[in-house]
Amino acid sequence: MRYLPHSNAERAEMLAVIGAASAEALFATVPASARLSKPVDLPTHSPEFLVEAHMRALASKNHAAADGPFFVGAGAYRHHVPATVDHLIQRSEWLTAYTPYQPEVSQGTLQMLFEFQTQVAHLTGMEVANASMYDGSTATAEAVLMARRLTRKDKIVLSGGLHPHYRDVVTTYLDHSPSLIALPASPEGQGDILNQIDDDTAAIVIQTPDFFGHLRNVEKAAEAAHAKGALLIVVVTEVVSLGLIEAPGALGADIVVCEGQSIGNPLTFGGPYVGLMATKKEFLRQMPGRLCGETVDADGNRGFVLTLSTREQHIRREKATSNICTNSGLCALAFSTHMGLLGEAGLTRLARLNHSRAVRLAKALGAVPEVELLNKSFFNEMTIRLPVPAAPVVELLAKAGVLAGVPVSRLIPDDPAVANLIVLAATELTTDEDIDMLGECLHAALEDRS
Amino acid sequence: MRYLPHSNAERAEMLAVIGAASAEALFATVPASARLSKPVDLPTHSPEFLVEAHMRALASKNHAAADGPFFVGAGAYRHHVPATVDHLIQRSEWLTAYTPYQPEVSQGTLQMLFEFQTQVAHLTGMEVANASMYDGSTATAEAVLMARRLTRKDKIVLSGGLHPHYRDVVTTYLDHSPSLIALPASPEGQGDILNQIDDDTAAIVIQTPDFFGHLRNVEKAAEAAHAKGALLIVVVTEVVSLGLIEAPGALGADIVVCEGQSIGNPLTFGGPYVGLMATKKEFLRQMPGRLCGETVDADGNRGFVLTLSTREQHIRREKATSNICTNSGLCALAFSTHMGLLGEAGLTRLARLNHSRAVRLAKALGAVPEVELLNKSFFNEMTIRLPVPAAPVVELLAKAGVLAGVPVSRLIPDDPAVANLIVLAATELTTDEDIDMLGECLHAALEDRS
Amino acid sequence: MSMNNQGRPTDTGTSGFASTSGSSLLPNEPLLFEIGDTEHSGVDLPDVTITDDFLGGFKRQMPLDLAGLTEPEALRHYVRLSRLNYSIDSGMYPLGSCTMKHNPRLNEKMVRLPGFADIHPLQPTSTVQGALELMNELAHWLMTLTNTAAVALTPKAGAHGEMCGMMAIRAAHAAKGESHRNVVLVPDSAHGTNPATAAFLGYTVKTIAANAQGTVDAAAVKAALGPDVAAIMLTNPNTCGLFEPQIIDIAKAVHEAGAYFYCDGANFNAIMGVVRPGDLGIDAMHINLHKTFSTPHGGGGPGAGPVVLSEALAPFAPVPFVCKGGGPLALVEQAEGEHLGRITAFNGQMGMYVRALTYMLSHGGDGLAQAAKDAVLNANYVKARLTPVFSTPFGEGPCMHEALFDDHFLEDTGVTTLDFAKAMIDEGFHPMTMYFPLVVHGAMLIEPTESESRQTLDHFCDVMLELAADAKAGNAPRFSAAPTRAPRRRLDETRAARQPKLKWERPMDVPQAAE
Amino acid sequence: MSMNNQGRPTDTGTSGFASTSGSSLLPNEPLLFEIGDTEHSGVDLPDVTITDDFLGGFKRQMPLDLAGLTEPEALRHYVRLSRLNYSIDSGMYPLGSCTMKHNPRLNEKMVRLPGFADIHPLQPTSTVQGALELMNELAHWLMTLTNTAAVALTPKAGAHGEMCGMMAIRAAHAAKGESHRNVVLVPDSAHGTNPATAAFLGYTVKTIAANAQGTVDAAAVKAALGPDVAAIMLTNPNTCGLFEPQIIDIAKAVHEAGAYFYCDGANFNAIMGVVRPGDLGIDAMHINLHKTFSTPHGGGGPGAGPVVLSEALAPFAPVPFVCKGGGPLALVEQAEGEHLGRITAFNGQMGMYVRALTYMLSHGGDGLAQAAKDAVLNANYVKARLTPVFSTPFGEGPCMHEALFDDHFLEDTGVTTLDFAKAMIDEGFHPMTMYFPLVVHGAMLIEPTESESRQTLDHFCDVMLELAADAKAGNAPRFSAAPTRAPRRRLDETRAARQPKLKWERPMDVPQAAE
Ligand SMILES: Cc1ncc(COP(=O)(O)O)c(C=O)c1O
Ligand SMILES: Cc1ncc(COP(=O)(O)O)c(C=O)c1O
Repeated sequence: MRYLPHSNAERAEMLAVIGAASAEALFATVPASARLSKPVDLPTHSPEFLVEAHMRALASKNHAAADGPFFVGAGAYRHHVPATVDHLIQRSEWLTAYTPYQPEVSQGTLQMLFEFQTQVAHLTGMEVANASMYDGSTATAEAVLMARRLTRKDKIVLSGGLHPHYRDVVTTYLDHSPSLIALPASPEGQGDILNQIDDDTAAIVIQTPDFFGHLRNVEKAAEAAHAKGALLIVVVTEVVSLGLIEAPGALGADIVVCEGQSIGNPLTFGGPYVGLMATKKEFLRQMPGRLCGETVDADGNRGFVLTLSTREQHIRREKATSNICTNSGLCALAFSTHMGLLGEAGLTRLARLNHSRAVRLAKALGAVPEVELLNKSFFNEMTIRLPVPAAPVVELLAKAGVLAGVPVSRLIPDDPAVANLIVLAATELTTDEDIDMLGECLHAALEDRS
Repeated sequence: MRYLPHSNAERAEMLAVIGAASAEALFATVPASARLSKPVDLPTHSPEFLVEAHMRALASKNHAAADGPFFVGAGAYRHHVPATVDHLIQRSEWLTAYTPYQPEVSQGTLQMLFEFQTQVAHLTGMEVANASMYDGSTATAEAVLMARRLTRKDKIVLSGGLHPHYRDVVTTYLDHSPSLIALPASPEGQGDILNQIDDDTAAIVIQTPDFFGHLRNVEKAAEAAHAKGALLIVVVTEVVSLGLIEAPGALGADIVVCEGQSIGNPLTFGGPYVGLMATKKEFLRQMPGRLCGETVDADGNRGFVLTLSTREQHIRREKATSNICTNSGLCALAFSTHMGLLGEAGLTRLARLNHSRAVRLAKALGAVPEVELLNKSFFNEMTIRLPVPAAPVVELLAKAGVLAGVPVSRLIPDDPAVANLIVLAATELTTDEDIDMLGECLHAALEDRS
Repeated sequence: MSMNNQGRPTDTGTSGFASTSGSSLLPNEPLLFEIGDTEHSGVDLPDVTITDDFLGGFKRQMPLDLAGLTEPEALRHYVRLSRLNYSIDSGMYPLGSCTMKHNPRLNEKMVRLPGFADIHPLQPTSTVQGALELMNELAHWLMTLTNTAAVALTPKAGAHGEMCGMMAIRAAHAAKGESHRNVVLVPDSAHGTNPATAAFLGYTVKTIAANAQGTVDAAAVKAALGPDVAAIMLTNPNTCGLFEPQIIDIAKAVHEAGAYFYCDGANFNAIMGVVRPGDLGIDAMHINLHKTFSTPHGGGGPGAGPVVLSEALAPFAPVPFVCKGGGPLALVEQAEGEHLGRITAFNGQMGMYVRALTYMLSHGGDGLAQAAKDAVLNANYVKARLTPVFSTPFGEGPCMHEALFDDHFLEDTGVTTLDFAKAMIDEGFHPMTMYFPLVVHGAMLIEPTESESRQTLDHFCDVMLELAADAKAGNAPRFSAAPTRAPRRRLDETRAARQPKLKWERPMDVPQAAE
Repeated sequence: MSMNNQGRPTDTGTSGFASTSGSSLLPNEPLLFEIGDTEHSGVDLPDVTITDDFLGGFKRQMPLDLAGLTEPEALRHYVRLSRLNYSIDSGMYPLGSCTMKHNPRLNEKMVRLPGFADIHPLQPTSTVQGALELMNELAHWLMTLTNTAAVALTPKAGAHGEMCGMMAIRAAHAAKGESHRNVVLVPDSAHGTNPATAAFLGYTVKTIAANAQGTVDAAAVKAALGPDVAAIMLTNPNTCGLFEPQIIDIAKAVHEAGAYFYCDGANFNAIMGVVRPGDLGIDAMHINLHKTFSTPHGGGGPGAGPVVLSEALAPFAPVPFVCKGGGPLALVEQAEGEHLGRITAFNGQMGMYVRALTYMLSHGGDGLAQAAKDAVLNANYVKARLTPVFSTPFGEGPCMHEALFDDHFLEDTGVTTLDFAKAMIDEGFHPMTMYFPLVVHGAMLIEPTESESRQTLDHFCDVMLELAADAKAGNAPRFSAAPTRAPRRRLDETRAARQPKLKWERPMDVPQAAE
């Protein structure tokens, strides 16, 4: 087997050095009844080219985003990842290093994390950021728990604009706690979250741009929350928006969590992605996840280490702020290299380009008879209402090779208020032809009905 | 422009340091009449994703070998390249290094070349090998010139089994010299090269497996050549064959040249490939190309350097053995890493597998009515004769998605003796289904005719 | 070095960042923010003009202040930085509990096929049948290797898998009206994530002490079990590198007490294809695809921690999961029945599924079993070669896939486990895991994995023995000074924690250059 | 270290190959043949049995004796080896005449598209229309940038391009019945490939001396021209980094004398988009795609050296070439008419065509011109900063894309150009080209390319000035000892040449271990 360095002769020699009669002898401590008496019922080893053929066959059964017009967003976005980014993250020294527990031979990873933390802090407008979380949804749940620890209060209110998956994850993390108030979906950008804040409230969670694409008023939410001693958690699932939309940190957010996938990371059916988490300095010690800090070495040279680990499971065990260990290191690298390539100038241009593509999309959708655009504001994503249930229409268009967005009913089933809605996104990769084709297909599908 | 580090402000600052009034001032030595007064008439710079879209559109207009049954060989072969090989050659330190003229910071490239030379020597059964040539065809021409220098004789005889492109290249290199005898194509493996050798003969060139797939008798050729003081040059275009077929060095070859593409290098429409050249120690100083040798450093540690450069153009100028400078470094690395992965055990298995696929192919072709298999011997390639001109049949099959091999008339036009011939290859990637499909299509095509 | 207002050095003084650590090939790289600025960019994009019509008045006012580099500068920055890292590809990385095995590049190639990399989690399922098939196939391999009834693929890492499994246990108790069970038993040798997970879910952690052999006595477990106990979290093979010999009895006792058996499967590499955890009586176990199934560690992640579940827990698996009926494969995305809900957005770590399945298919069942045996062989070889010079806390008998030593052999040498680890760096090796498990004094946990050749193991053992001899010979300064040949000497961790500097700050003490 | 009969070390003595050069991250790597053997393999393949029926009695008897490594071992071997290399991606690589510019990774990605990588040169042309279109597009860019009538794409590198261009000239003379012309004029500053190429084709080389300004006088050329002269081979910008000011006059004189003007275009990077060589009167010029158009140097190749041709030479272009009629594109593969035949099998360096075109499209015509200007700016910046500390053989006026110095400034310091270069290595920089061109004593030819930022250039200049000051301060030992911080100290080149050891030999003096 190509991955196993030993020949049988070497195995025998090594057993002799060990003084073991056989390989099986090394498993002597395993109860005999637990040892398999025959090989597992699985295929045997296979040449690389046959494995590749198998995987290619599976891959070819999927419709890749590049195969046709593509408007699917709703928390994961198709952006162009520069070739340099994907090249860099495959370098052995990034790809096959462990968590930088031995800083003297891990300065590459550590300095990158320090740079990543700086980027995230600047992007969100916050004072400190950690070295990544699994993704935006779990980061949101962790932020909620962090807010509870910080305020020593229980009640959490989730905006009706929060991504339904995020809402579900928080719900699961909080074990359906009665002190969790998840407001009903607000596809028109409406919402009464401010009325829900009371003195028991630990935090409110709002998303902007929200699940339906609307830009939400962070400042007002912050004021209302702070007035009651609650924290404001702001969720951003499309991190490119921060190149054009005000930083939550500038508007009073206490914790900002983002899904960072849009920068540097391909769609890959939902993961791995990278959760960003940033907060105020004063909240640092309740923050979950790894932190990288600057220091000096014995010769006085600048260097970096993982720090403040007394928040973490490997030091504090059951008293840790979270159980997170492995995070999203390589996705953070992809994020950081892509952001390092963009810089302020590039991110700004990218955000503007996304928005202008979305404006083009909005106009085209507005021109389709019987289609109602729900958004007055948006970044690169918007919601439309059809005169009929949306899911079958999306399916119909998929058959025609057009991936028209996400029918809201897929995430919020059994709610007539959203059954006719589709959430659609445009990015820099969306062409005029894509948009025109969507408009035509949508038009045709709705006409066919009648 | 993303590849250019300077901002305009930086350019201005730098000009100030230089003391130049403008960028144009630096071109003052260019005659004014020669300076372009307006931009060249070419498209302007483009975002990465648009360049990528353009290139993908071009690529999609080609039928890739993996898109259907594939039997094209004739000097370039479709083998599986392990993912590790392609990963390694993209590492910055291999990809973006120059020729190792500063050995202290080039030991990676140098040691690899030393290993490569060893592999080539062992594979061919020769005493020494160089650090690569452009490809097999130009290496053949260089070998011919080398033989002339060594023997101080002129006459060169090329076997009728030599790849027609190789024959053409030698002819061009020798400027159609009358002392070059290129024997007519020998699709049946016949040939009278031994009768052509006389006292004026510098070298004879034979290929095995030859262009038509036949295995040729190297030993007899060596004896005949040596009897007249001529050298034997053996050409191998399918280097995998050396895992199963006797090494030319064991049979008396004086110079062996190979096309090394089969190991480690994809087809890429014909290049870049890698020429291998090996010879006897006594002929070393007339060998073209770079050589890497072992030595020690000032601390006595083993190290490697480019050596015997007094053969080369940068030292000897018009007295050099060749004008070659840039060679096929990275393709040699691909070859060496793939060969390092294979080892003797792997290469032997690979060669056997290729042969067994070819046997399967030969049987299937033999079963197609009206198709005549010309080979009694072969490694992984063979020639068939159709009852009709081959080229239109190959074109017809291509339309059906089957790339059925190379019609010999494409390389040797206007020769009725070869007009009906197709050269076909099988490799480890050729499946039974591919072969059966070929047989059926061929059968159908020939039937349709009647 | 003075900076302009972008923090970009403007002077021409010798900045000295070319090299460090005594070698011209290991650079001293400035920070992105010291070489980039807000105007440079390595991405060309059309500069479109937009109106504020749809921005709701929320246009960004705060400066982004993100440094950019042109492409050649960026490429070099990250390549140079990377060279300061040790990695599996550059040498043996014997971190115990981390399974730093070979990461095949075929995996990387496969995950980049557009049919995997360029598909959206919310595309119509009719357009991603290949992806669902792949998830199904991966699930089949994991269930077959563990002999379990179900697998939840979506956990993002081992700790997330622990959370998922323990949530399933919590849900199962709730379904039985046993929600009062609020204690989880955890051996003191457990990885930190185990107690952290239990506490994260609101459980009280009750610690079980290991016995003198480094394993857990069934008797100790029995003594701790009671009507308040929801589960035990036991690692097997355990963090001392030992197979828990009484595990079957423990499972039985746990079940008899009405509790569930959560098994930490981080060490599954030792037994895959040889022992099926389901046969031992476990109820839930996470598998770190980034350990056992070769998905790369990536400097700290991402990973994937699928959890296999027994019949008893299967109904509580989280959504989404693939459902195989007669026709096309379906993806169940909404929690119905007893399913515990959703633990992450979307479908989990597809990128890791592709890599892990590629790895499994390459090995086959036979290869996986051989890999486990070789992992165990290698650990025992290291143990045999280093014993008795190195002291073994739990005797000289065979271990599983990792060899555990304590610092007894360093007594009176003035050399600590930390010092010893740093001296290994000078010899070109990444240190083993140190000071874990906590139950062993100055622990040195060595996991060579199956990927190391005998030759490398011999070289490693030679170095270890030479170092031990040197320590015993009184050469403590070599150790306390180490490392001297790495890109950095020892770093001041206290200072980092006392005066946290967690992001780059524009140097304020430096006068701004006029522009 | 003893070896078994595969040369694989078998003992357990400290082999000491983990590290070298004072750093634990720069390994000392054994040879493939010292760690691999003929039984290990990193490739799994079915072990089929075959008969000898079709082998004609030629089955291999000679042992292959090829060492194999399993995949993890191989990956590590080559990664470790690579770390001993300097590269563009790790630092400034100011090799004059080599144009070590940024190699975009987009190029690498594009060339790996199956539609380019997985197509065969002899597939029916109907199945490779995209490839032919690409060749056509590349040809269009090259002809437009040079204002020439044709381009031969197939030359495999610069020297091969020289050969191709000179063959076209030879053919053109032959067509005119002027085959007696057997002399080629070559300036003494020319690259070695120029005289070597001329001689390779059987021409006698007549050397033209450079003038005191480092350029060629039209008068000197005129004096050398005559009825026996077939061509001049002139580099422009020349190898001293200067634009030949009299080039138009030279071209005129050459043509008047019935000869052709071959231009060595290795330095085209200085003028692309700014000057079209066709406007200067050249007849043939090769373009190193691996210099000007960013295809990677790969440690010595492969490259590509397309040759643009004037109207006069176009009919003599080699086959194959793409022919654009009304319908599908055709590939002319057989020499007809005056075409000079074939200079390589197949269609040339398609892999380089893809990369070069990708690069051109990224830059656009505007970007290429800017790149040329920046390359010239950078060289002049270095020249300005280093002058007058460094001595300039041809005055302090502006140069093109490379700055040339001589070793005059090192007089009486005991430091040679070689020493100086080696000291640069210790400071983390790859040396410039040394001792070329030959016309300058102790030449130092510095080509920064457009890819270097001002910051890097400043750092480089600071280091150069510091070294010069140190040399002048009498610190010769620092230079003669250098490098001390590279993976190797200076290597004994004499020994390598005197006792050539060009391949690994099984150590014979070591007793074979019993097996
Ligand atoms: C024994 C053990 N359990 C659990 C974990 C946690 O896994 P992860 O880092 O994937 O969250 C680890 C990882 O180091 C481990 O070693
Ligand atoms: C001026 C000049 N001419 C010709 C060449 C030869 O080019 P190649 O190495 O591509 O054959 C070079 C390469 O170094 C060169 O610098």
